[in-house]
Amino acid sequence: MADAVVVVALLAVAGLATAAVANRDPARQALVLAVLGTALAVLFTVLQAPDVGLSQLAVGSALTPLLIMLSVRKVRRRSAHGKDSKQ
Amino acid sequence: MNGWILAATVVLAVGLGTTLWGVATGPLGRRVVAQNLSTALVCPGLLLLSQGYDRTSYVDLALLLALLGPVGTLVFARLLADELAEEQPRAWGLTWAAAGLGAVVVAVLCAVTGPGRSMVKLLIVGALLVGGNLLASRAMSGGFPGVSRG
Amino acid sequence: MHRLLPLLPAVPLLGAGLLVAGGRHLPRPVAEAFGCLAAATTAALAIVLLPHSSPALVEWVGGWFPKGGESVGIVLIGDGPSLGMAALVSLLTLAALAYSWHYFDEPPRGHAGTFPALILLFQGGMCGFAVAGDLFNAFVFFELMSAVAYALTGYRIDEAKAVQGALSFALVNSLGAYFMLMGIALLYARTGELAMAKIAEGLNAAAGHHGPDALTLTAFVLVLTGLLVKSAAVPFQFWLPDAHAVAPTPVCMLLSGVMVELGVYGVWRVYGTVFSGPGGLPAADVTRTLVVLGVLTGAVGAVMCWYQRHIKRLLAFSTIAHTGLFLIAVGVLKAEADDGAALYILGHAGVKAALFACAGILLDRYGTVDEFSLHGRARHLRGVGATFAVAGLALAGLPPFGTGLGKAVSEEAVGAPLTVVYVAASALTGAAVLRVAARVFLGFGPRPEEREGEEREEDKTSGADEEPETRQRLVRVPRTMGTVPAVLLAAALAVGVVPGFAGLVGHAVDEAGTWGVFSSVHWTATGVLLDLLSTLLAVGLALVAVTRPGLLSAPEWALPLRRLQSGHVGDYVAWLLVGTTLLGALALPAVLR
Amino acid sequence: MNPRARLWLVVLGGGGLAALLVAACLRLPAFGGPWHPYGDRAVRAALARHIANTIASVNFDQRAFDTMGEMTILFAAVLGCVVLLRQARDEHRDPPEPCEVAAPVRRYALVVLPIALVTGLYVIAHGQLSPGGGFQGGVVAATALHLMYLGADYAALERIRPVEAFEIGDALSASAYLVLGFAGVLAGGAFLANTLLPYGTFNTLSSGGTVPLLNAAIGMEVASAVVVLLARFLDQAVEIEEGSGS
Amino acid sequence: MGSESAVTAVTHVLPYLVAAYVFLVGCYGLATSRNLIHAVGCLAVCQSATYVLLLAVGYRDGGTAPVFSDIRPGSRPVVDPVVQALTLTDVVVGATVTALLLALTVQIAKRHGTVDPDELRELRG
Repeated sequence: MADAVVVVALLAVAGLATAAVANRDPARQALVLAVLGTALAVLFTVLQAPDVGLSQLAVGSALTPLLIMLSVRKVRRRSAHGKDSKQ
Repeated sequence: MNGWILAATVVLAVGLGTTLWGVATGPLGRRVVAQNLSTALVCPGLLLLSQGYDRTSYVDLALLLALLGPVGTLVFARLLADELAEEQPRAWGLTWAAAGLGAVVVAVLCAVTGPGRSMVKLLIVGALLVGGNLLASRAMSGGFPGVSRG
Repeated sequence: MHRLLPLLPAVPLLGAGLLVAGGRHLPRPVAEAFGCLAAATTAALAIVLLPHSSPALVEWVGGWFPKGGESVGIVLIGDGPSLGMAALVSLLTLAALAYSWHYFDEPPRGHAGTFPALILLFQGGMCGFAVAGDLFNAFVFFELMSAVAYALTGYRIDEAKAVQGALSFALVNSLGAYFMLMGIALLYARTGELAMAKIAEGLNAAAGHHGPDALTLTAFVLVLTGLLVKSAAVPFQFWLPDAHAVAPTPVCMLLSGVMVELGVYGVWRVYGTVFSGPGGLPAADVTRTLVVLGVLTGAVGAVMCWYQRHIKRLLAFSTIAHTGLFLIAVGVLKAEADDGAALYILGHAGVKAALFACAGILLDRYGTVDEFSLHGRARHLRGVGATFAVAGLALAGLPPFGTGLGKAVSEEAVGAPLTVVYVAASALTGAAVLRVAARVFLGFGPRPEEREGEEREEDKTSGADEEPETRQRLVRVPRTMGTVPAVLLAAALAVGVVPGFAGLVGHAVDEAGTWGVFSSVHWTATGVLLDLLSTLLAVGLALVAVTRPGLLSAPEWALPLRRLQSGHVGDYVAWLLVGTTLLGALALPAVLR
Repeated sequence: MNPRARLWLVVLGGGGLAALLVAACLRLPAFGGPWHPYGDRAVRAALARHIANTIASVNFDQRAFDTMGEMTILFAAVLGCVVLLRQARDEHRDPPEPCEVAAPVRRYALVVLPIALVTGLYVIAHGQLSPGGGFQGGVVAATALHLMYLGADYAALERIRPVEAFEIGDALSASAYLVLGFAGVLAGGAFLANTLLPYGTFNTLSSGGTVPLLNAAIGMEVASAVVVLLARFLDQAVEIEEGSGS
Repeated sequence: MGSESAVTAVTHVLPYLVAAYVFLVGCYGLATSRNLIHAVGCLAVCQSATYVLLLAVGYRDGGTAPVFSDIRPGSRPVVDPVVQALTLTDVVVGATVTALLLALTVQIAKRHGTVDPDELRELRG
């Protein structure tokens, strides 16, 4: 029964990983990845690895989404720019 | 297994379950709301776990999440401002409910720990969590009005 | 002496750190000289340590020497092969830095130290991987050399092909590294250790009399996948031509000359140390796996190499073909074959780096590396042409080059049927290079015609419109750029001729190997004859191809093979998965017994 | 290859890999088992050196060489991003327009920025005592600075963040880690040997010999590296424009 | 075999199976991706499988973190610290590699005008 919380975290990670792959739009995927990062941090906590949980929170909840969203923005701005110049 | 872990399990199951469903489906606005809620729901879960495992040092995790979770949401609100401006996502009922959950958990834990350094830390976590959560909701529904580029 | 082992990676890394910290205010020659100094210091260190490597140097970083046979630290192994690889890496790094001296266009402006710093980081990663005796530590340095290699490959961001090639390279290799990490995690779960020798003990203890089980097999397959992706074995090879054809020339010299070979070295090291005991994989199954992959790699690389007209791409495919030959030699699990592979790798590094250096000169002089459009244009580059042609002959195995010696020794060890692969692959790749030499530097034969009719997708990789890597097109070849390939070629020659060198290499490899056999390595009559045969075949093929282009043009059956090289990263990942399954299937009999 | 053929390959290869992985999982020791020889030795070694957080001891003492490699990967990746995201020949910089931010968001950012910065430093400083350390704290501190971008605009961020200084800081702190390693050799011991300083009192900030120093070097390295990394991406996303000007 | 032992058997391998599943899902997404940024995200998913596997391997029933700032050494069983250090390294490596890959993707978008691998029509043959 002590494992119930581990099972919950594991299932959440599995579900979020599936969602991260299934959402093909990068902005939406970034949102899922942010939540996946949080879920992984929970999993690491229940596996008694708070150090790893902390770094996963630091990297996963703000840094990686920011990097992905900045790339998305650059790519989109480019294509929008390209369309403008064609018109 | 003790009551704290049981409570944490329930909070985390509900929290991660709903945010998984919310972040994976539906329009963009709803997904951002779900991302914001994930912070608000998981953070109390982490606090409860820390109490359940009887490890005060685990509170740092909740502190970091309460600090960085809203920052993550602000990133999305900022960089998706154009899309969100059309949707104006609002879920004040849910937001207040989550904030309330955070407040209750922090209050209960404070009562259990009693005055001291740990209590101060808990209060900081609580303030950051509730404040950040409400603020991030505000930012989503139009916190960055004039972002074209920059 | 063992205290100095960790410095092999640490010196270049510190050099890179200081170069970045101070490079902003340094004039370019100073920054480059500092980079060369750091690389040369490391090379000197490796060479100084080499004579002391018998018995192998063992260092526990941080002074965590084992107590009661157990340690919590990281172990480094300084035996002949590991120090030899570190020395090779360092010398080739020095050559690459010398080649890029002053002329190579090194953006970003005002950061004179950036390019040498990246090269030094690359060197540090490779040296660290070479001396690693701990599986996770090997993974860390593996990742370091990969990460630097991605950045270096995409260095010329103005070029569409460069960034695409770099991304394919990065995605496939990162995935490969994660396969390896999964394998390491499985091994840790089984044995509770990370040092390679301790893992082997753990596997033996766990297996008892039953031999390996599914977990050992899976761990073997996963770790091997990571290493074989790096060494570009079929079907993991797709990233290599894409990356090597677009990377800056000095980087190509390192990628083709040593990085890919480090993958083969890793296979040798990991199998020999971790999986060769009774708890590991039986020899027959490993031989089957590696030889099948090696033969496939040699064949695919050689055939694809023949049909290229983009010179750097052609060289990249020849690297694949030769990696296949190295894999076969490592795969037959014989002391003598290991010696052959070691000599072959040494000779090949010099020859292949020299070839890339010559191709780079063509690129900087004419702004193209297309064999067709360069026809006869480089007649007056006599020195470069001579180097290129001799390197082509050496690639085919001309005695007394180190490649020829390595090939001869390997052929003798692997046995008659596999010798055919050696002769065919080296003849075909050598012929392709000689064909290019004859056309480009001598203007032999009719000018090759563009294909009639519709333009094929494959023609987009002709190499016709590439940007030179120097700030402006070279009018004459700078002395550094011309000398480096000649020196490299001379070094490859020295591997074969210097008396006693081959014997030393063979002894060092045998001592580090697990077979407990010492074989004598020398030229034999059969070996020389086989080498001459493949050289003659190469010359003949090249002559026919130049004078009668129609006779040896790409037949229809070769087209599907070329189409597989699709440039699509999804395909490459799919092949990676298939390759893992193939490895599993080939090694499966190990657990069915 | 068409998508269909690729999917078949993925199914074939993925099926094989799945079979291998599942077969291996079934042979693994049961989850939660009591047998962790290396882990138990590591705990004993950490306590012998008066380090309360065993993970910090493994990272900065027992397996400090891994951490050196890892830090170098970060350093190399940042250098790589500086190279890859440089301003290309056909691009120019276009200062972004100032951006309006709702007042509560601005206030929140300005209040949280110092808190996050202090938290980052706290997490770094307590690395060898409680969960956390140079990596985690460094990322937090670096992220904190970027609240300036969220709370105000890019120009405000650029004022508090001289990228050049951070680039040099990144290189210097990476070098500092390596120099600490060399110090061990120069003192006649092993590379990265933790024998130069006294181990101090258990569970205090100065315990653990060189561990706090290595931890601090990593913290500074990570913080600078993340700042430089984000600066390059922000430059691309916000400032660098294609064409020769419009 | 009672249902209780079946449950135990499942929890004994579930974490490993979840790691394997996450790894496979990530590989699938990487192979079939139509957007390079999405592909980089899928690679991150693959990597999180390695974290899960490593930490699952190091877990000990009833154990707690080997961090002795708030508990007395030896008072409680602790989990394996080594895998945690390895995972920590892995997390940092993952984040940096992601950054490098995204930098390359940004440049691809500039030079090719697309991030759809199906439309990148160079480097064939």
